[in-house]
Amino acid sequence: MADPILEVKNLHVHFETHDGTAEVINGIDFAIDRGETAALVGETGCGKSVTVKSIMGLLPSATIPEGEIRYKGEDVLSLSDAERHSRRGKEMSMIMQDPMTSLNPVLTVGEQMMDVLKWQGRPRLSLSKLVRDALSTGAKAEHRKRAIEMLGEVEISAPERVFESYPVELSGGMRQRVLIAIALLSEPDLLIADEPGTALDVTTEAKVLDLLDELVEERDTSVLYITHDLGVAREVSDRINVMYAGEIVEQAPTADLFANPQHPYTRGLLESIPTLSTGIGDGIEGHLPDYTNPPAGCRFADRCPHAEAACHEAYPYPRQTGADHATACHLFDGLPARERHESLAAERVDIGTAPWLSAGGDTHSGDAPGDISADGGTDQ
Amino acid sequence: QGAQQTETTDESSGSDSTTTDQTSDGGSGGGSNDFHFIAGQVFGTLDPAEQVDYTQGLAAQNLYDELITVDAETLQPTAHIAESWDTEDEGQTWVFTLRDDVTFSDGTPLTADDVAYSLTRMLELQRGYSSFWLDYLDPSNITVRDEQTVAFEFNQAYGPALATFVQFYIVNSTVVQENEQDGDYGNTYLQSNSAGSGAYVLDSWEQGNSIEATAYEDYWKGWSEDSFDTFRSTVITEESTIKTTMQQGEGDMTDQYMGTQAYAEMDSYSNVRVPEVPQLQLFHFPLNCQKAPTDDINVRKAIAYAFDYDSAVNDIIGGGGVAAGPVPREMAGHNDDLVPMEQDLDRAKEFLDRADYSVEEINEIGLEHVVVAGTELQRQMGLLNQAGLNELGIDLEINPLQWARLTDRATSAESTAHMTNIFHTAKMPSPDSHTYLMYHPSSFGSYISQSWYSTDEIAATLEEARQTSDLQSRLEKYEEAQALIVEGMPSVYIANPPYRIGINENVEGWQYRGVMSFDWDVHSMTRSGEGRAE
Amino acid sequence: MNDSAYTTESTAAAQRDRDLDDPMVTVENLKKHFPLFEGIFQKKAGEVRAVDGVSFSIAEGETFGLVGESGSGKTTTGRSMLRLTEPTSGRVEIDGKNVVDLSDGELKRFRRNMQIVHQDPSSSLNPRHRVKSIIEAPLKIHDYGDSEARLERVEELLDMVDLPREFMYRYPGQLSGGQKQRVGIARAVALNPKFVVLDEPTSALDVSVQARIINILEEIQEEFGITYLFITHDLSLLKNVADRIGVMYLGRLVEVGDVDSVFGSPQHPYSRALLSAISTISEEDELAKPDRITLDGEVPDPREKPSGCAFRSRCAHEFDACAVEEPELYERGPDQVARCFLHDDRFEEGAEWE
Amino acid sequence: MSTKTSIPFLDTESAARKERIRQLKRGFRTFAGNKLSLVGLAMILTLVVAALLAPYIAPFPEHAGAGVYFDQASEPPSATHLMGTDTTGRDIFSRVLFGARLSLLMSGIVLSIAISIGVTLGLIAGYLGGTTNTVIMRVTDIFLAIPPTLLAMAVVAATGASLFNVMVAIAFSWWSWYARLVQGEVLSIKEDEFIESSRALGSGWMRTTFREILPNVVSPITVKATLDMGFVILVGAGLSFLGLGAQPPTPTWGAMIAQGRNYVTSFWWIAVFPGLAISFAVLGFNFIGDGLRDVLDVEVD
Amino acid sequence: MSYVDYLVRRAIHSVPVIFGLSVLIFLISRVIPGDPVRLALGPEATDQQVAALRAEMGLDQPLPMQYADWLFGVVQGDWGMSLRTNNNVFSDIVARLPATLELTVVTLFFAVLLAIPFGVVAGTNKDRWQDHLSRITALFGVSMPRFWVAIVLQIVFVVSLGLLPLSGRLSDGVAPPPAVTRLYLVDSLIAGQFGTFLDAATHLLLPTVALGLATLAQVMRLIRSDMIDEQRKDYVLAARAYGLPNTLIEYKYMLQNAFTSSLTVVGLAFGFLLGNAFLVEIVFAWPGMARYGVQAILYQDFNAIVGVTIVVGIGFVTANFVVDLLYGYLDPRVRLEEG
Ligand SMILES: Nc1ncnc2c1ncn2[C@@H]1O[C@H](COP(=O)(O)OP(=O)(O)OP(=O)(O)O)[C@@H](O)[C@H]1O
Ligand SMILES: Nc1ncnc2c1ncn2[C@@H]1O[C@H](COP(=O)(O)OP(=O)(O)OP(=O)(O)O)[C@@H](O)[C@H]1O
Ligand SMILES: [Mg+2]
Ligand SMILES: [Mg+2]
Repeated sequence: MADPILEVKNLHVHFETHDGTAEVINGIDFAIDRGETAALVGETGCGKSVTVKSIMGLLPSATIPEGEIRYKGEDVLSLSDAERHSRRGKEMSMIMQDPMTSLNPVLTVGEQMMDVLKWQGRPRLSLSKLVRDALSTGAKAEHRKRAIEMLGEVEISAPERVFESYPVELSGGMRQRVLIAIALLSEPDLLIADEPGTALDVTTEAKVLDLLDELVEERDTSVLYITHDLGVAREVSDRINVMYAGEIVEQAPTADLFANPQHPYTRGLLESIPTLSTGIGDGIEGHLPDYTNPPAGCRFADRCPHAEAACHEAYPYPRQTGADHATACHLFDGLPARERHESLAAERVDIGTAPWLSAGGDTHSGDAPGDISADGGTDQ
Repeated sequence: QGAQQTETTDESSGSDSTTTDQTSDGGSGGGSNDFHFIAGQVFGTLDPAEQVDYTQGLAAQNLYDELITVDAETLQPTAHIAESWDTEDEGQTWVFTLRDDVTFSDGTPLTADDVAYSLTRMLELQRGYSSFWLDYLDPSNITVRDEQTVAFEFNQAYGPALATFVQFYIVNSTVVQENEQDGDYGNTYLQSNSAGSGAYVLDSWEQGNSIEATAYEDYWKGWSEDSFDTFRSTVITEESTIKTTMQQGEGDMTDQYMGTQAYAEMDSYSNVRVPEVPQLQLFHFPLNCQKAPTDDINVRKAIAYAFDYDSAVNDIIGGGGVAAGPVPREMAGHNDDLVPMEQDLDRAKEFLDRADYSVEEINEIGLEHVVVAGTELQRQMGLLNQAGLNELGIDLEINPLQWARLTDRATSAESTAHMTNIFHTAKMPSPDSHTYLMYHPSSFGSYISQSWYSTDEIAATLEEARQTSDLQSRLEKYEEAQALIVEGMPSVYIANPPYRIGINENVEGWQYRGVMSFDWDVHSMTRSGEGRAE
Repeated sequence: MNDSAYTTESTAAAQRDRDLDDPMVTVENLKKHFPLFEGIFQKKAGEVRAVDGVSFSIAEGETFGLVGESGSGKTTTGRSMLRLTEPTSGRVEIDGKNVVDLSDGELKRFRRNMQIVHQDPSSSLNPRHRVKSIIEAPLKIHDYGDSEARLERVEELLDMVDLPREFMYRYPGQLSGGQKQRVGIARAVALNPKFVVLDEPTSALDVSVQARIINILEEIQEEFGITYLFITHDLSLLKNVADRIGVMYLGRLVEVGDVDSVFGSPQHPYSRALLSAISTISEEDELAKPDRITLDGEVPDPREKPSGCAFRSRCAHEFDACAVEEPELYERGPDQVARCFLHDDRFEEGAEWE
Repeated sequence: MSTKTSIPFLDTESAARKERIRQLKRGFRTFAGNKLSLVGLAMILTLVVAALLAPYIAPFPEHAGAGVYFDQASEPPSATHLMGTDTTGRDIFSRVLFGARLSLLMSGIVLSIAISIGVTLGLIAGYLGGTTNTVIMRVTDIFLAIPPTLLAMAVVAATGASLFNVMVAIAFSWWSWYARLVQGEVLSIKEDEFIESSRALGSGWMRTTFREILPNVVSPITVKATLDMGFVILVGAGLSFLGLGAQPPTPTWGAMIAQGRNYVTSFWWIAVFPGLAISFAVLGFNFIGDGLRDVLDVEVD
Repeated sequence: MSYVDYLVRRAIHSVPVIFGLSVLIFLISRVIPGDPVRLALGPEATDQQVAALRAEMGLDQPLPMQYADWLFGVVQGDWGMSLRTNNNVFSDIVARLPATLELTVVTLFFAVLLAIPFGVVAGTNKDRWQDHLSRITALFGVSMPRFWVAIVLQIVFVVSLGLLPLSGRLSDGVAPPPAVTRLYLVDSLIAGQFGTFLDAATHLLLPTVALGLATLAQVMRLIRSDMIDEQRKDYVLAARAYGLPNTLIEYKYMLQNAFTSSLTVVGLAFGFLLGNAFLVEIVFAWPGMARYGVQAILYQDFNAIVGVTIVVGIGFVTANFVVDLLYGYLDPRVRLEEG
């Protein structure tokens, strides 16, 4: 298989809160190949941002009791602060979730872009550099040119004016594009985009998506795209990871996922999307579990229409349910359970047809629901 | 800040005597033999016609010359600019003969015209100590008889006249007249210039901060080798800073108005000595005799007997003696038949039983003791009084007031407190200020007369005394008055506190001179050793 | 006040016929211009015409959807209707009362009939109040019963929006976005209002939560016959919830019509562009929506509205007439109007449209 | 699908009570999670208990009243006099204990008055804006510029010298700081959507300012008030220095320091212990303040 | 409305503030009991003398008349005579203001300059030892009476260590630099007298610390808590994600945001210090205006009280104005939103 640029293995992230330890991320595995666009989808609060912030090393208040994050084969969790620092920006960069707050309100867009060009990857301020920068107008002009160019590239119509503007002077959509431009300035190998479309209306969001597409094409950048809109994920990604309550419950190539959604949560999510033709579903009843006191078994069990006794007791390790498809659900354990699920699913689900109903046992091996928590899920 | 309120209340007294004229040559030698005085309060004015407090006196004393001065030994008036004097018309007219060797700092000689002008100026400006003469002398009755002779014709025989002239400083009439503005008698000019015949000439005055002056080489008393070339005074009001300044060897002398403990502490520094001498000062609580319940003599006596005089003198003031009547014991004219009071709670209770007011009634009315806010000694005196009266079952309310408020309340009997802490120093060497100013009805309304107490007999005796020109018989009248006053117990006479200042070990020639600021006559002092002791 | 005034009116209302002849809400030529001030003495120096002559009506129990680009004046329309900002001119009739004419006191009392649910559930709830006092607030303000009756009502409302009752003692900060929005809804319907403005009530939520909220809203509507103005820019959503929709562009309605008609055949170039940008999850939808139309050109400054048609700077069909005068609303079906010269018989360019 | 799924909990009454208790515990845990706030609480409790029990625990309770004891004046700290004696021989430890009463009471009263006035005016100015705001804030500016001492003297002149009047006077110059603080906060808070929500429900400006905005400015007020607890004690010291504070022999920490400052070089204990008492109280209040702020804040996160 | 207009309007608004302040202070100074005339003339003054001076000063007139007279004078630079010093209050203040101004400005500078790193370190290390240490130190700074700190500093640095001068603005025998601004630090530099500059600076050191400790502590606490708030902001995470150096993020990105709210306090502190420097001025024998003001209060020197308070008031107003100006500089949102 292609060599992955990023591999996350059995990652756990905990927060100390006033109600106790919140086990927000509970052993996730996924990987992104070079040049691939992966999507991470899931309900608000399921831990998407926490996941990517731990990848970036931007969660000072979190503890990572277990797990590995390998960037280009190197375990970044074992690196020193300075070393991690040097990987940020140039190697991996991120578009923060909220464009309204992710720009410093008191500095002009230009100033912030120039800082990135000047200081990126440097562990500390050096006086000599400060002085040199102040003296050399040439470098400054060059940086400026580059920044304005980048603003133009993200389709900002008056890049010079925006360069001189403060964030408050820009509309949400413009700010979002500025964030993208800054992230692109460093030409990272891995770009993490945390819901870059939320602040935009449909027409503008569509443009941003096009832009990211181009980028992947041109620079062979790998992108991790976070959204809670499966429709968007479908448009941008090669591969989708569905997350629920800090666990990845299903992962598959995009087309496969839509053609063949397996996990009851994934199916619930798909059902909830308002569509033009089939109307809006019921949504998924219930709420995310309390992270400080998560259920012992499947975290989705309380909301799952198919839950059985076993679901409340045992942790559902992801298992291979197709060639390149993994699902963390007990319903895929043994045949009797599956049959039960089939009958239930037949009643409820009206998006596509469950794969195991559509003839042939070719989608999975049937007898060995592999535990892929170690490496199986991504090792294809 | 508070420490300064007392100072305003303090004037000094004096008595006649002769000072040794240090007529040696010298003057300002080379180098920098600098005298540094630390003043605890701001200098308000440099015009000698306006001076009333000690800093102003300090400036006048060193920049100008007074007509009559005080003898350091006898504390009596003695010759200074006036070489000799005489009275005519049975003490109504005073004639002074001046020295002929006195020159102002611009070199012009001091003449009778200057003296006449200076006194006229005082009477016209009506500031400072002008009240000494205002009621008795009209400017038109000042006559210059010749270059060296001047005569003042008072409205009546005026016994204390000689003593009052220690507070009369002479200005250079030519220079001042040249600098008059809108009939201000040169008042504005003299705020930033000196025009006197004194030992020092003003260099600069940074108001509120410092004064600097340089020796006048041709000063008529001459100079010694170790005299000070320059004289400087800096305002430092915080006690601890003053102490540290002295300890660091950066100051030569302090004033006398710090807390008792500060002097004890300075005395312990190796480079500072703290001389202690008796002074002409009374510390007492005037009792308001026109306000219930202190309008009852028995209540007043009870209060007086309840007070712990020993503690006041020994523990709080830390020296001096218990007062015997209103006039300080060291002052000529003090009635020696009067004996100091002592605490006697039994007698106090007796008097209280005899009083028209019961303890309950007194507490109902509420006995108020005003102390000057901010100073330790004043506060402790209040506490001591409170503790004594507490034994009688009387609750005393101690009310710390700012000086300004205190003087304001003293203007009427109704507003005057039942008792008030008062330091009263004679401002001239005569018992007049401790009798007439306290117990003659014409003096009522001042902070000095807060007893609001007089009788026809007392008033008559005091008036007679003023008109008596013979010193001895005049003093007898005053003694008579003292006896009459004490009968009415209008005050709790507490103490005659000693005089203390801090001096650098290397300063010599300091003498107590009885009247305020005279002790800081820098010309009479010299430096021994190399610079200040550290 | 008597409790009975508040007791849930029978579900008979569910039986209403959506009758536009006797609408619950009528908006006539509503305008809201925000003045721009300048100078030391705050001289007026122009204005933003956020809402510039909007008219529509909503039948009782109906949901009217409002879509449009961000900044087109959707929120301002909703807020002016409720007089949360004073409309510059126009008429807003709700349940037979012209809201614009109400005095302050009357308005305060009338507010129990009209409510709003804001876009951002976090910022529209006071972070320092417990859920109970948030939901109780309208009851208190409008003197609903005693504290016991209010508590009962709060519990009822929590049940209605499907929140556990013990959530009463939580603070908004302790709730998820979906839960917060439910609290917002419970508060809005606490007094059985006749009309509720839903200003992007789900745009901050994810789809699964959104679906739940929409269901709750629909149920409440069904039960109490509430009339909704639903503001959103999610067209797929609107397709599912609205009975009729209006498309706004720069302070004006450019197309109004029955939801199926508008989605089936959008009659304004801007509506069409909007529909084309919908992201889909099924091939079926992909085929149903128009081909992607990318909008180029400058978005005009609302302070200096261009002459003629406001959309012309970005319109692929622009022709001479567009710059001269503003098109009116042209009838395009039994219940569909669009503001575009392409439908004017005077110009032959209209042919281009089909 | 039915939404009428009443949660099948045992009974809602007890569930609600449990939730309430859970919230309380949560608040306490947050508070206690900050070790310093517990320390602060302990410190202030100690002070309050000491103040209340002063007559019983002070070794020389009579030293807080009329009386002088020159035979034991200015003694350094010893077993009998834990903090030494002052220049009139009174036991400083006893006086510090008694001093806690008036000092704490004074801060409490002054700040209550100042906060009530300042917060009310600040809220009104900030919320109503326009001319009201301009007038209130300019008046605030005027009061900011007047020295508290001067105002105290004027109030005492007009109303008579009593400790209460002096407190009122200090409060009168103190409110302006709160008015400014609150007004600034209100300006930003009133733009928040929940304020508009409240208006949409039909609440008037009184309800909106006091019920909706006020709870949101509590935390900066708390921080400032805890800092001010100490400042007020010190201003009180300055006033007793001018004879405007509590009358002797009543002990207050401020007056005790003011008295002792001339003896720092000789009898350091006279000023140091009351000074430490002030520092102790200020520290305690501030630690509590920090803890409270965390408790108040946590609900917002 | 542009930001400039806003500032102009602010400036215009300060006129009624100063006016109101003067009325109020004037009233207060007249209401305070005590007879300044008697005080000025001394205890021996006769009623006649008192009446004369009273009339001369216009104190026998009704209050509004007195105020009108005073205001009329003030406009012409005549602030009335000080009863204490017999000088025009204006010239008294002019003589003393530079000393106080120098002290206050340097103090503020010192306080803010130190508060920044302390606040940043404490805020970015919340609940760690750095935070506790700087918080406790700061709180001690706040809780200690200023004059007390001053005396202790003197004992330690002057008496025990002998490192620094005790009091005053310059050492004995060091002449003040030629007066230009009357701020010795500035004047000595203008004149190129570096010795004098050093001497003035060492004299400033202790008073500055004594005066500034409380302000330092307050500002530090504010910066700390604002830094804590800022730390949660997304733009900080974003800046980290771009790989910017931490120091740059802390001191450029976060601080500029965090400092704006401290700015109000710094502005108020300036006015506050101006009026409340007296205890420190007294201990260090600093020839400043605050000391003069307290003297004026004690001696009920009407004109001086009014004069000093008004200067302090102008200080407040100016400081607030400068704060607004800086606000706009530090935070463009203010500049842009005022419109
Ligand atoms: N610093 C923190 N301390 C405690 N809990 C945290 C912290 N940061 C995040 N969480 C919790 O982790 C969970 C996941 O949050 P996260 O921001 O990753 O969600 P998300 O999937 O990105 O949601 P959204 O779609 O709203 O962005 C949330 O429940 C949140 O409360
Ligand atoms: N208080 C105000 N003062 C001045 N202009 C305003 C004000 N409120 C809104 N506007 C302007 O009115 C126009 C319409 O704003 P509105 O909030 O109604 O848009 P919207 O359609 O709801 O947009 P969005 O989809 O982003 O919520 C915008 O140009 C906006 O800048
Ligand atoms: Mg997120
Ligand atoms: Mg909107």
